[in-house]
Amino acid sequence: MTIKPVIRVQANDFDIAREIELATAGHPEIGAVVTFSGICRDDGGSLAALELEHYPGMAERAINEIALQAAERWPLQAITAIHRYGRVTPGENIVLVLAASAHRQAAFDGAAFLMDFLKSKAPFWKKLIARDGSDGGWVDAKESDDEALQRWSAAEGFERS
Amino acid sequence: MTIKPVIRVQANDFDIAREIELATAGHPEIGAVVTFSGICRDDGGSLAALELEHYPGMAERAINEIALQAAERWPLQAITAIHRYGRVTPGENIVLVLAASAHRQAAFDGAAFLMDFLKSKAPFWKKLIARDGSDGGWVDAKESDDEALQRWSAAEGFERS
Amino acid sequence: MTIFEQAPNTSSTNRPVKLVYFAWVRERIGVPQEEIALPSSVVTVRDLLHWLKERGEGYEHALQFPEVIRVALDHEHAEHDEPLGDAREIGLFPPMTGG
Amino acid sequence: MTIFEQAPNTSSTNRPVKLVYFAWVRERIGVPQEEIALPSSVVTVRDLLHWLKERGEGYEHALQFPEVIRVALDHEHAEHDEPLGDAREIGLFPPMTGG
Repeated sequence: MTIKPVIRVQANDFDIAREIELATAGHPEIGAVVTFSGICRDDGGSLAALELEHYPGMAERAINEIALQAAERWPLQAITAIHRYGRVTPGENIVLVLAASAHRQAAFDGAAFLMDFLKSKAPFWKKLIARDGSDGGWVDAKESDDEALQRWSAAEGFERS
Repeated sequence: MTIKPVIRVQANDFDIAREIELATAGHPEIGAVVTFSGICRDDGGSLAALELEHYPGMAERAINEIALQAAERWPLQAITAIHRYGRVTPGENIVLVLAASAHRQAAFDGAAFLMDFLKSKAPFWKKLIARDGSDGGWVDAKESDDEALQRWSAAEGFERS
Repeated sequence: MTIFEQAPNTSSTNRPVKLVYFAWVRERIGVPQEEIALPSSVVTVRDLLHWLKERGEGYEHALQFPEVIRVALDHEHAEHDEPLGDAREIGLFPPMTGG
Repeated sequence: MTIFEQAPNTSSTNRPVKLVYFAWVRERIGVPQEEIALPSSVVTVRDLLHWLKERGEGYEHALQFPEVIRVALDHEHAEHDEPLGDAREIGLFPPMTGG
């Protein structure tokens, strides 16, 4: 199946309900939609905002490649990935990933795969802006995020309909 | 942590964006929200509708128990599960499951666990209504749905933050 | 609907229970629920299924393969070898197909 | 900003490339991007990182641990032992922290 992933890198917020509507419209074979939204945490009240930097051009391309890999691996009818850039305050959305399929497991796996790869393979960086306005430094990459990728190259796990 | 799952069994449709808003409001520690929506497929055009029957009282109770189990197993800040009953036509929502956590893996696992248990442990049944108005019979339980539950009692898999 | 008078083997009865049926179990038995006085010989879930099966054609059709029937005692899933205990509402239904 | 004239070891140069920097690599080097003519001795990604590191204090600070720097050739991730080939735009950045 050829699907055309919807990939957007934007400063503005997104509307999850609208993205689900767009992704499922005209696909009466879709029975399962999984969305992941990543939200800016407040780090116990110490964080004023995140400043999200990205590599324009490469970011869209990298996410699109990840989405196409997901579409090859699972029978997905729709994939959407939206990542914001610029300043994001606690409680605001950072990222949306959506995977739709006839069956639930493909939708869950597709969305989890997309997020794992997006976390450490798409060119985005987060800087912390502290409550007092000071630069809180760049967020360090987590080893656990790299480890998260490894399960997708190991045995497939749960391939059920 | 004590969380109070939001469980609803209702005839009407639900609004995913609104449910995410309700689930995350007042929880600045939430960084990840996973939603699963189950949608009525059209079975290649042959299906006019599903008639969803449930066991009132027991349905809510069974889903609530599953949600509390999920909350014990993963660090979740919010859980929502809404299941519709009555007539649902292709393209319409049947079920919503939402799990929110500080970290993505707990949110993904919590939502997948809820769906797996809801599928074969919550007292709902689906009858097919064919295009010509005739009774298409009751949907058979799938063995794969029972198998899906087994992974949750096996070794835990991917417990990362 | 109360059908105390129709129940066979009622020589020594327990308190009445409410039986509720769903999906094709309901369709085949022909009523969504009924009050029934169980004989004291009916102790476990399995006893109940086999005893009910003898009550007529609809029951026979619904409970032809009793092992596939799921049972809830006062809204809690119960295995077939569990005693009915003092359950007041007993639900009988096919394997669930929600979600 | 074009800084052909500042580049050391330019005795035999290749075509100029555009270098783009992100996050703390950008902050430490002090410019978001620059055009640079690479000497022909710079063949692989690793060669580039070590050569750049010698260009001044900012570069030294940014590329102190070259092994952690991620590199993209014309928007594609590249390993450190890969040749630069005919890449026109080379991105240098820390490990990514999106999502």
